[in-house]
Amino acid sequence: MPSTMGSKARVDPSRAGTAREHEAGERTSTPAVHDDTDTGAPAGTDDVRRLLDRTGARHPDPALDRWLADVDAGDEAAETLLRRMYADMVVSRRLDAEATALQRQGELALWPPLLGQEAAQVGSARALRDDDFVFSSYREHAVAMIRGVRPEQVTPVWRGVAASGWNPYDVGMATPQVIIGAQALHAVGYAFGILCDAERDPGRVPDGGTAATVAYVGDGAMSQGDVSEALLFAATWSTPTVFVCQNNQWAISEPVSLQAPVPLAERGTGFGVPGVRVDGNDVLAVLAVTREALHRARTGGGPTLIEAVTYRMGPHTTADDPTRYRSTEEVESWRRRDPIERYAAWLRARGTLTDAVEQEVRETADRTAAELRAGCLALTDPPASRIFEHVYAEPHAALAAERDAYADYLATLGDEAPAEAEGGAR
Amino acid sequence: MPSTMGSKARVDPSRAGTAREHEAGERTSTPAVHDDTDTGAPAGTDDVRRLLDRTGARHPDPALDRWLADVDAGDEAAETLLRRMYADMVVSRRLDAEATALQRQGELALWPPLLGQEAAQVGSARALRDDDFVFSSYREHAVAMIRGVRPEQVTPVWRGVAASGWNPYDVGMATPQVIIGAQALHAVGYAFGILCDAERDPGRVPDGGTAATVAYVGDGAMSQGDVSEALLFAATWSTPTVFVCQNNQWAISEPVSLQAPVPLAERGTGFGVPGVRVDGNDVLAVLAVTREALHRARTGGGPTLIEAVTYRMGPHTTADDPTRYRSTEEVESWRRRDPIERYAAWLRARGTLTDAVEQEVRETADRTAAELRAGCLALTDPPASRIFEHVYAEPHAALAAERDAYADYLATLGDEAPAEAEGGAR
Amino acid sequence: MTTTMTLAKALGAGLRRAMTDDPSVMVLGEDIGRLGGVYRVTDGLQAEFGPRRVVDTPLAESGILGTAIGLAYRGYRPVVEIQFDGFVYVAFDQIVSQLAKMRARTLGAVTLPVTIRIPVAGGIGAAEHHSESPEAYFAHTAGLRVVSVATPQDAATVLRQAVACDDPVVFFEPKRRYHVKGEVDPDVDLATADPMSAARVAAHGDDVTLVTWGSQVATALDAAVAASDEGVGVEVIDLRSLSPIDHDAVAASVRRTGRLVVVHEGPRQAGLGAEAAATITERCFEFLEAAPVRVTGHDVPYPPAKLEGHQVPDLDRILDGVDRALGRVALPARAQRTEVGA
Amino acid sequence: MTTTMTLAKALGAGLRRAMTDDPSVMVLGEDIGRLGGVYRVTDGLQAEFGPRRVVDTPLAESGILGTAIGLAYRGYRPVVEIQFDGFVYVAFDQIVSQLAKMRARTLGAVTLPVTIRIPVAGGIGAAEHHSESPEAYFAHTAGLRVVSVATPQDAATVLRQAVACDDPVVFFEPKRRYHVKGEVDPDVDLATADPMSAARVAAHGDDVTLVTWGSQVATALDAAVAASDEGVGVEVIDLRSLSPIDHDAVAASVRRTGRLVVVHEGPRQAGLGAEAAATITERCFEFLEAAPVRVTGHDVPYPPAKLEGHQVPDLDRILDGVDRALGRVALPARAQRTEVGA
Ligand SMILES: Cc1ncc(C[n+]2csc(CCOP(=O)(O)OP(=O)(O)O)c2C)c(N)n1
Ligand SMILES: Cc1ncc(C[n+]2csc(CCOP(=O)(O)OP(=O)(O)O)c2C)c(N)n1
Ligand SMILES: [Mg+2]
Ligand SMILES: [Mg+2]
Repeated sequence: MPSTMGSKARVDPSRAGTAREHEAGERTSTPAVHDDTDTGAPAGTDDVRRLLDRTGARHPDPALDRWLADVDAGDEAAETLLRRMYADMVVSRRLDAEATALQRQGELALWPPLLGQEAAQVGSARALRDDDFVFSSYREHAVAMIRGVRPEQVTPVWRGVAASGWNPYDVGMATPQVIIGAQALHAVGYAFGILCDAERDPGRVPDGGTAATVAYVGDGAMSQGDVSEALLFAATWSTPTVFVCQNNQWAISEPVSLQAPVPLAERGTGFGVPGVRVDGNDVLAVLAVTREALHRARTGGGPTLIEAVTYRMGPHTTADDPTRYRSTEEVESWRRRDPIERYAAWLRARGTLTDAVEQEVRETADRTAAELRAGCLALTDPPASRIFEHVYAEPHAALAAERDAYADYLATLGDEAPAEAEGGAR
Repeated sequence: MPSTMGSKARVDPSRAGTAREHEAGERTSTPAVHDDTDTGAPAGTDDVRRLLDRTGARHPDPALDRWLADVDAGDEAAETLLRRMYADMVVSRRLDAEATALQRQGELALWPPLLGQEAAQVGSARALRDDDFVFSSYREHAVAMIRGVRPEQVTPVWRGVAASGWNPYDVGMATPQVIIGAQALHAVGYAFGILCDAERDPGRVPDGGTAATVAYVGDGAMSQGDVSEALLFAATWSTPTVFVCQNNQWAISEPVSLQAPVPLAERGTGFGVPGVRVDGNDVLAVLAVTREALHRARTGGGPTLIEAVTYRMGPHTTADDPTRYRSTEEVESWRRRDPIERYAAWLRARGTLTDAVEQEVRETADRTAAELRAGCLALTDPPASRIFEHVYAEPHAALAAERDAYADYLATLGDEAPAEAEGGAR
Repeated sequence: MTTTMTLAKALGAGLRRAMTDDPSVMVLGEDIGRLGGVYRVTDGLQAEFGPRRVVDTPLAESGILGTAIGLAYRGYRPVVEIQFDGFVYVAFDQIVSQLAKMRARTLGAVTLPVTIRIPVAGGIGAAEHHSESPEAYFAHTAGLRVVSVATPQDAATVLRQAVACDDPVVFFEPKRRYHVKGEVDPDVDLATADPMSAARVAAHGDDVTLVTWGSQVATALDAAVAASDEGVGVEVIDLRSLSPIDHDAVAASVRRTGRLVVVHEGPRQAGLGAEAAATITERCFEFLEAAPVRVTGHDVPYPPAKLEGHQVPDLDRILDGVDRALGRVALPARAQRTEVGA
Repeated sequence: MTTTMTLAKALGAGLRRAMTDDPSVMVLGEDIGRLGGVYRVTDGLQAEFGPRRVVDTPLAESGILGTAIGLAYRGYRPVVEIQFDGFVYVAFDQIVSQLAKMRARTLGAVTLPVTIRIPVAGGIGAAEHHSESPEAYFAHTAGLRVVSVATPQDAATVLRQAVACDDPVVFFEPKRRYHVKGEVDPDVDLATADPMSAARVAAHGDDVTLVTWGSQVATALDAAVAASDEGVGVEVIDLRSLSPIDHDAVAASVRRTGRLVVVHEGPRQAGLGAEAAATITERCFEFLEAAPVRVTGHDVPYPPAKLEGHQVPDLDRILDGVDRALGRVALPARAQRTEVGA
């Protein structure tokens, strides 16, 4: 990389940390930044909002804590939520491991592991309402799970059986996006639609016009022009959109420094989108900042950019060899900040996480992994005619003719006669 | 426009004004903001760096003044420069009027007037060295003139005789760019080339590796993903690039509020490009901030974004009817902030601008306008074969065959036999 | 009820009708609101339907297309204006990777009825990037429909059909013909109107089939008249739909005439002329008396205005193509080449 | 000196030689430096030439192309890697509006010798957007040259020629064949090597001319062998250059065989198959015994991996095309369709 690269963080250091106003017309207090350097975390990753340090100690932050009043109530609902998030993290890690294994066994063509990013995904996704809509990238398996995507719906894409595995409207989440950053604009457009609906007739809008959209993007994605345009359109239209950037330090082999001379949380301010930098391995802090951002979105305060500082513990995908570009020390330093361990330590200390609960979660994880595996292995190759389906919504004589010609051709081969296609190429 | 649009300038008000550090490692003093509201200027356009108010009174600003030491020396060199800039502004306005007239007379197909933006263009262009390189949009006629583009080289594009009128390498300025924002990336790439040259062998580099590039963009252009990507690449590579955004308040019929929920000078900070907001109708302030930005660029300090707040007094182009989208009051309020008048008042007060000088400048302007007109009228339609020229640098048999076939065809018409093409389609 | 109006006004009338029929129709683009578009096609719509249905967007075409996709995801039916043909390329990814593929990607779950209006082609003496003919790029992209109009009536009707269509449609407007007037009924019943995918026989003839679309249809009709003066019957087919192409209509004609000329403004190489020629050769090989002839723009960047007469096929070049299709040597020099463009 | 190496390694060797020959050559892209590219084509180049000549860029393809244009403006000769075919569309404007047009725009003053390396086509079981065949988009764009390679030797030689060429070149790499090995001399004298614009006859035959390029060349050669077992002589032409196309070479063959089959993976409509068929019909109409036949991808978004065998032409589909060109009815079912892809 060019030698000058590290040398020009030219932004006023006093502006780092980026605790911006988190609600229209109201300023949060100074962020509670807890020193975490004993973890040996890479430089520049400690100026984040944090509630749980890596030992699992909980630090107060009034500005964030107010978004966790229900959690702090300590009643059964709180316990349920806290246990559910623990289960989310453990189960998604287990699913991820299972999918990685399936790929190693040749049952999946590819898999992009989420390992290490459980808190960033679970904390943000658990802040959502059912009527919100998520536009994600390709690594948000925990988000998908929380939205209601079933294990067997995750694998078709990665086995190469279909370009997507679920109906977005069933779960309020678009299917994986491979073109880096493209989905951010879709999230803004959808959110603008929510605004338009609400203005027309809030009573008749199912979500009362207070739904929001979430765009998940990576640190690398922040470089794409589409993401910048999304920030601008969101600010201009004041759409109810939360941008969740999982800064997992890497875009394949490229370190985040290549994409971000200054912290990514700052990226939106020049467009009019305030930013917040949160410890992405602290599920409570992520939950709090996302709830805060969603509240603003729902109440007319417009978009927010959340930078969740985390780490991709595994390879970019199963096809990647990260030892070519990063050190074991770096990986180890992040292992010490594991998102599940610190949360578990805190839960255990407060009595939420008992051996019995742990056991139950592990069983759920195993069962879900088994479902994933069974679902994957049960996938059959679709018929040839599938390629002509759903290309168009309305009758398309030319494509229908192509389909028929190809069916005739296949018939001459004698090995497969494609079923009549439904829709798309009538 | 959406009703929520004006309501969410969510950036900390204390951060407006955007006096960022203007040199690596050094902070400028608080910006000298002189109240200019008696001009009836539109709200939100007064938080700018300014040295000359609209009455022509000069206000001190130590941080800027240090960049005008030569001007303030009061010696003959200073007088020459000040008079030259006055002439630049008057002559370019005259050229602009002449071109507008030529269009009205049917001699040009189109003309995008610069009227009102003379200070923004002259102040920034006069800060440049010959070995710098400019990548502009389509309205930077004064910049082109200062770079050494001759009047007769300006009109071919707008008469439709050629897609450009000069050799970029002759004057250190690319030819007009019509795709909004595309040129910003070219400026960054060229500047990266300067850096690479310098590192390889500064001695052998003509400009010693201290040249810079300037990207001129409009307020509308700031919305394009390419411009955001340019800001990022410039910051990541720390290229010697100055982005001069002429915020002339309008992108055709769209007000700047649609493109910029927060001041455009802020746009770069989240990418690592510091910004400065300057009164674009104050030629001295523009000169000073551009010199400062160029100095940083030449000395390894990386890119800067200058927002020059000005106004497009005329139509977008001669094809536009601005009365459809803006009020006479708005235009009048800006007429009272005319960039030439205030500079002239100051020059007259200090004795630089005498009647004799004024007379001389007027003659130069008339002479230049006459050259423009003569050059325009002398333009002849190029031969048909021109369309096949310069498409390729190296021989291209297929295109040569197309050219020959077309020549044969034209010959059957009997009205014109195209000359043998030179280059491109051999 | 029919009224005389320009093609541009007919587009506006079609849009107005589409917005009235379906409250989910939204119009987005640069300068389309207060200004009514640089060609005034959307004139008056914002005043009538409000700034939430006729939306001036920031200056970023990828952003416009990407947010239109999001709006369609939410159930809206966005009609996007790209101000000039040459500005669509910055939105190319959102069109070819997202808009075109979303339905297949989601196995039919997501319907994106986005219409992209693009004033197209040259001959208007414009600056660079204002006279492009990018039809082939989009016709080569599976998942899109591509249509063009040549008459004021089609402007209104086909635009309404495009907006009503549940597929994404790239809708090309012949900007050089915006001022052409005709009788227009903006309210024709879409159920009984010819589908937008059907070609239209614009002139009958038995000697040569001439296929074109958009702004070249009028020139082709002039050529047909000129040819008929020389005793040659030219059948002019206005394709209207460029994807899919109504090859059946063309083949039916070519089986009768045995000769095909395809005319378009865009570059020849890998243009739609090649597609028409190749498909008709496949379908009508035994009927063809001569190889199909292409009369097209040259494979050069669109030239500056004073030279565009050499790029845009004109009457004489079309007649030359007809001659070539007829196997005639080039005709003697014609009196004067006809001026093209506005 | 020749060595046995894979096509991917040959590309790297060609690049290394180009960088050694000309210090103005720079390589830019995502993950091309430390990682050496996701296919390791640039492996070792950053270590050898330093981070200022082998530059890992931010993740933004338009930015990469736009800054490459600026570097070329300054006198550099940038070689840009687009990681996969499907990611080039976000840079489309910089390619078609800037790179392709700059020379004509400036009347020859500005030379932009930018090479865009793009791994292309499918058959590798990849995710969406990793198996596109966008050749026709670029071949339809005047001002660009478009080339493809099919053999390890061409990989090295044509890449060097592309980099040395003063025009912008889109260079397509057949990713499905990256692992194919061959004898390669990365140092052949470019002055005496065949120009990259010339097609290459890959197999001789007298009955049918089969035109293709890139990753389909190997499949076509298999088909030629299979056909020759049935007594049919197939001449296989590897086009190499897709813009301009060496129609002379194809026409010379078709004049002999009277039959043409064009094979490509991209969608059929307005694809290069149409261009080849149309031009050859124009040039060889009286020699053609049958209409040219296209064997192509279908006009659908590239399907998921398990279905890509139906999209990518394989041995049987090519043989079927040969049969059709010969006017034969479809052959009886062949034993087993051949697997395509890696
Ligand atoms: C437009 C585009 N360019 C390049 C790629 C190739 N690519 C896939 S993932 C990736 C890195 C993305 O990094 P980041 O946004 O940080 O997300 P992460 O993988 O870390 O979750 C790249 C370069 C792509 N998919 N799309
Ligand atoms: C990509 C692209 N989109 C749209 C246009 C049409 N257009 C030309 S100028 C212009 C407004 C530009 O505004 P601004 O950047 O503020 O520059 P100004 O004209 O005010 O100097 C527009 C929308 C274009 N030329 N290119
Ligand atoms: Mg990342
Ligand atoms: Mg402007």
